[in-house]
Amino acid sequence: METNIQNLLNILVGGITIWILCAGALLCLLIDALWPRKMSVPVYTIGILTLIVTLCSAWYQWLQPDLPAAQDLLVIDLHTLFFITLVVLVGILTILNALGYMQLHNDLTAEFCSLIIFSIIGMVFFFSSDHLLINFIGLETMSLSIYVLVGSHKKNFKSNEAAIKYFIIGGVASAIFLYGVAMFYGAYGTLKISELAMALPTQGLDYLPKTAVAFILTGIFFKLAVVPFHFWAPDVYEGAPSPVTGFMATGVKIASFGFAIRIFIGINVLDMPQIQNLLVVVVVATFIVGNLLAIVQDDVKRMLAYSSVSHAGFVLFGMLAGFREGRYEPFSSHTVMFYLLGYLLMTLGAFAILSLMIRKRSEATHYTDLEGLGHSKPLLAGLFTLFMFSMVGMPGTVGFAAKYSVISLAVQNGHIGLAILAVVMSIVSAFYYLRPSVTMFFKKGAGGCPVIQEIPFTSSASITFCAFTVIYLGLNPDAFIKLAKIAAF
Amino acid sequence: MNPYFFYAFATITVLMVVLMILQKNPITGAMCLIVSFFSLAGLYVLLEAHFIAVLQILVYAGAIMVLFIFVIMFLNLKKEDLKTGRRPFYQFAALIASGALVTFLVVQYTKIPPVSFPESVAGFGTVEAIGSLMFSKYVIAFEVIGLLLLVGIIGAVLLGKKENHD
Amino acid sequence: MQPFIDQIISECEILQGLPLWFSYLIFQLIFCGIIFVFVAVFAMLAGYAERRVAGRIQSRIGPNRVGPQGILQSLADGIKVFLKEDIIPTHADHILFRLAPYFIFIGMFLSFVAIPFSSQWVIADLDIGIFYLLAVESLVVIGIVMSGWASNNKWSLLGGMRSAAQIVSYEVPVALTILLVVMYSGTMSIQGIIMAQGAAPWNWNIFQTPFLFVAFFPLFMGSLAEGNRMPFDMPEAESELVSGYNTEYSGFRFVIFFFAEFSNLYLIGALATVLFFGGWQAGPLPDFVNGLLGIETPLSAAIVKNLVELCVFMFKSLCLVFIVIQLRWTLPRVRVDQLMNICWKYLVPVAFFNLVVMGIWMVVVPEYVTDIVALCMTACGVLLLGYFFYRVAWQLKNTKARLRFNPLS
Amino acid sequence: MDTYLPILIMFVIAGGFAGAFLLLSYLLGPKKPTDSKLSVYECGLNPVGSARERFSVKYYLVAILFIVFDIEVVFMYPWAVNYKNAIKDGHGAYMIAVMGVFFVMLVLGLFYEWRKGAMNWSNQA
Repeated sequence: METNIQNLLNILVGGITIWILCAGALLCLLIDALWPRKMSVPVYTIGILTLIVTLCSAWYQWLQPDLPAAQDLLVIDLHTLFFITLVVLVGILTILNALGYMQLHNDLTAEFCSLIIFSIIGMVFFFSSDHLLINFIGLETMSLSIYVLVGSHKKNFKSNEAAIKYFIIGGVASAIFLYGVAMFYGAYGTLKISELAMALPTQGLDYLPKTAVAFILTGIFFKLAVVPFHFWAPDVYEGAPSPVTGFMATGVKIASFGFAIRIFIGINVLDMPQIQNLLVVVVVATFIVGNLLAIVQDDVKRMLAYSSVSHAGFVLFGMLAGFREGRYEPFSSHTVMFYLLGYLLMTLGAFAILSLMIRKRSEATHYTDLEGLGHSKPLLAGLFTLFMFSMVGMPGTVGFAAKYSVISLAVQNGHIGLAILAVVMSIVSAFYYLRPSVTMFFKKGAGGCPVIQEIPFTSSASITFCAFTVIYLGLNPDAFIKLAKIAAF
Repeated sequence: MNPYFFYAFATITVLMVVLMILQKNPITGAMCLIVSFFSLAGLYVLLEAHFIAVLQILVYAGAIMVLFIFVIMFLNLKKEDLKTGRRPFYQFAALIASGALVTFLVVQYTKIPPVSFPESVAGFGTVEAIGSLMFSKYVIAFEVIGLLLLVGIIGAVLLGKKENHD
Repeated sequence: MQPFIDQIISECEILQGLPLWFSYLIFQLIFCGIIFVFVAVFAMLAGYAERRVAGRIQSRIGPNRVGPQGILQSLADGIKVFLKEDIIPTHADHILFRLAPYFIFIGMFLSFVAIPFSSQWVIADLDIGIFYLLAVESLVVIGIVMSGWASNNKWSLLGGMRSAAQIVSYEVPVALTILLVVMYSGTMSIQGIIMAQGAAPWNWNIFQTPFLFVAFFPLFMGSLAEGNRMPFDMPEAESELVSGYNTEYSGFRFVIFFFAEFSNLYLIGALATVLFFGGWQAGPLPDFVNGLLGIETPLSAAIVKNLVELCVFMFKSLCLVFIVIQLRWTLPRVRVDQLMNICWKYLVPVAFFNLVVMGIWMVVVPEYVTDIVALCMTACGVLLLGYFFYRVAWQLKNTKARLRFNPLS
Repeated sequence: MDTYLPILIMFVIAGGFAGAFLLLSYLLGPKKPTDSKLSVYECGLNPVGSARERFSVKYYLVAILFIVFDIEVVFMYPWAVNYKNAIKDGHGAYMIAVMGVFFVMLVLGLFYEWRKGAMNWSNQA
């Protein structure tokens, strides 16, 4: 029992970032419950403050020379702290976007804020634990919050449809994930990743752990929306409110990759040739399908859905790129981490602008809605183009630095074919990424009011931040790549 | 553990789940699922996990099945709604894929080296044992589940409640 | 059960020749049969008693023709219904319509397996007994919803849905209240909970702390609602829903619903007795009776002991059953929204509050204070009871009514 | 496992008796079905429409909230069982703290639900 109390103290001190998040989310909820529908602004303020404090405490912990050894259920290492920084950043930007969005749509529900924070808590547990049980609970907390967020536009039919679709697909994904976890438990009697890693080589089992890994990966692939588990993405991304779509496209992927890196390195998944082949197939399919289908979309949100599919493929390719001569180098996961940082900034920037598009009290993100935007709001259209350029991988933006580091790693480690495919597909992606910009600047609107009329302060803050960092990181990527290298295993 | 009981319960479980999938009428399918839950509870009893066995009935057969039935009634699918186009190709493909997976898994499971499990420790599977683990080693998991359930409540209220201000 | 069977086997030479598992099986079969018969007889008598009590409360006679004082009335009704035509409406879902009574019947009998009638007479003393009772209740819910849906009748469906919503809602305060008792006793086994109490009223759970006393009411109301008893009998509110979920049932299928309702009556009483009133605890009474009868052999002594405890248990639970019956004819029915409000806005918060205070109480308050509190509370309980009788006597005096003690008149 | 065998026995006995009785009553009772006898009972009138109409969402909400609370309560039982012993060992405060956090979330959920009006049966859909 004494050890219990010691454990508890360890957890309390070590996981301080998480507890701050929890307290903030509960406080938001409490205020909302005490004064329903009246306290939206204070609630959002508290939410943002919570996230900022979390960010500060995470950085404080980062600077501590000896990290408090939290319990094995909750591993607070630099990897965790890096990913906490990423998801909290996503949270802050999303709440800023959401504030603008809700001001325009005249629909300020305070639950939104606490749900965002709850799902960030879920994400943190998802990637910070060494125990598959906690990972799973984190995954579920994250997913459950997002199901609700997706459906939070109750009067919008598409939002309802998206919520149901995402819920069912997510449920299936969780079940598959859990089945993989159960297989591990059945074969080895433990769920701790570190213990599994030790048990794996000794036992005479051949295919069972691989099947288990395949199942767990399938569960994650659903969340990542890589091909062939991508079919839900366009509908759900289109139906969800724009800030939520941005949150899903970045937060869920970052968390899933955080967990994927942990389990990949923890149990040497990539040293299993079958799993490696599986990954290659998935990456190639994702590159091709994601990019080609994005071309034929008529809606910016759907296009960005496919773009996020192809980006997920790119990150997965980054994981694969660290594989060298039959062994995975844990250190090379830093490229993936940096890529995720860049991806986060440009995607959320784009979605911040998308959140402002409103016509007849509903979202208007069809390409025809963009016509003439370059003339009515040239600065905003310019920034949107900047984010799109970054997604293509134009030099001078963070997208270039991220893609460059992944591809160069791949070339170094001899994955030439995949690297060529990645470059080709990046060029293909220019077609669809530049199409909205072309529409904005070179097509006259057919009359009617422009799709963006007012720009709330919060949205402009998040757009400015994203634009600034996209350029800054594009010009000086080295400092942040170094950070990622420190955080990598 | 008595193997005859095990095989009996296991057969019922699998049979009922398969029947559930094949049922046309969703309510009948739900009933099949209930039976399979009960036989699962029987399996847990055979494994000396008494608490889990009762939970299986209390939570699944009791609470979740009531919700299932409510939802089925809520949707209230008419017979004509259920007549979706049969797609023999997909059915065939699904059959092959699931058959292959099952065969594969069965082969894999038989490869697990025979482990001589120790006789269950006194107090194994009791509430006391579960509780003392849950509140010492897995205390975080316990608290996070509290959070998860809170999210569940928020979600239910947010999505299920009709707004009465308009 | 096990020790008792062992004792019988050690006394009985014929059984020693048989394999052990076989005699266990035989005994378990016998005991299950006894319980089955007991429940059946109880349901019949309760049906009769209910009508008699109703008669008395409404100043009429009630059934008194069949057998002495009409005691065989239920049997006659049973035989009559038995010979009725078995009707299944054309538009009903035939499979589910037939299946639903089985669910209810089986669920109801399964809960009796875990009820301890005396220190040794319990068919299955499960270590999670209390949970088992809650779990088995769910079978009945499913049966009710199923019968309501299968009938394809508007009244049935409404009744079934209401019933399910009600049972399901009231399970929360009931479970929370039982949690309090489990906390205090430190076990979930029903025998363990009884063992933690004593024969004397100040050793009963209900008088242990003020919170347990308060907790009794959510439990009692919750189990009334779960048994669809008045004042919570919304599902079969005859003025609105004809007969609720069993409207379409006739013949023996209807008898099954009737059975379930009245055996549930006993479960309500038994559950409250077990949790709050010391169960079968009889203190020195069995030894006293044994001494009185001059019984020496251990087997007979054990039987007498168990019989005495059985009587104590029966007395307590039947008193509660009587109260439940009386409530039905005293209180008006609540509305559906009131029903839900009572559950979620009163019982659940009260149960939560109780839980918190009880948790702190158990840590903070030392043992001797607890004993004093228990004594004081018992005294208060006795005073309250005395005041009740005083009020009754006062009322009788004022209205110049004559109190007739013959309950069968 | 032995303690659970009687449950199975009781299951068989109860099911068997119910079946036997139903069979017996089927054999003994008259069988004269007529159309109106087999039609749905609707207070003597001819039944109007089907009974299986769509149901109000409030039943669904009650069921889902019940599930959540049921699971929370279930999680509290292992705590309750260990609580007394923990106090004896002098860890009452630890147990209270651990449950306190869980409990705060539970109560917050209940409070939230209450304030949002999810418990008002009458003025919902």
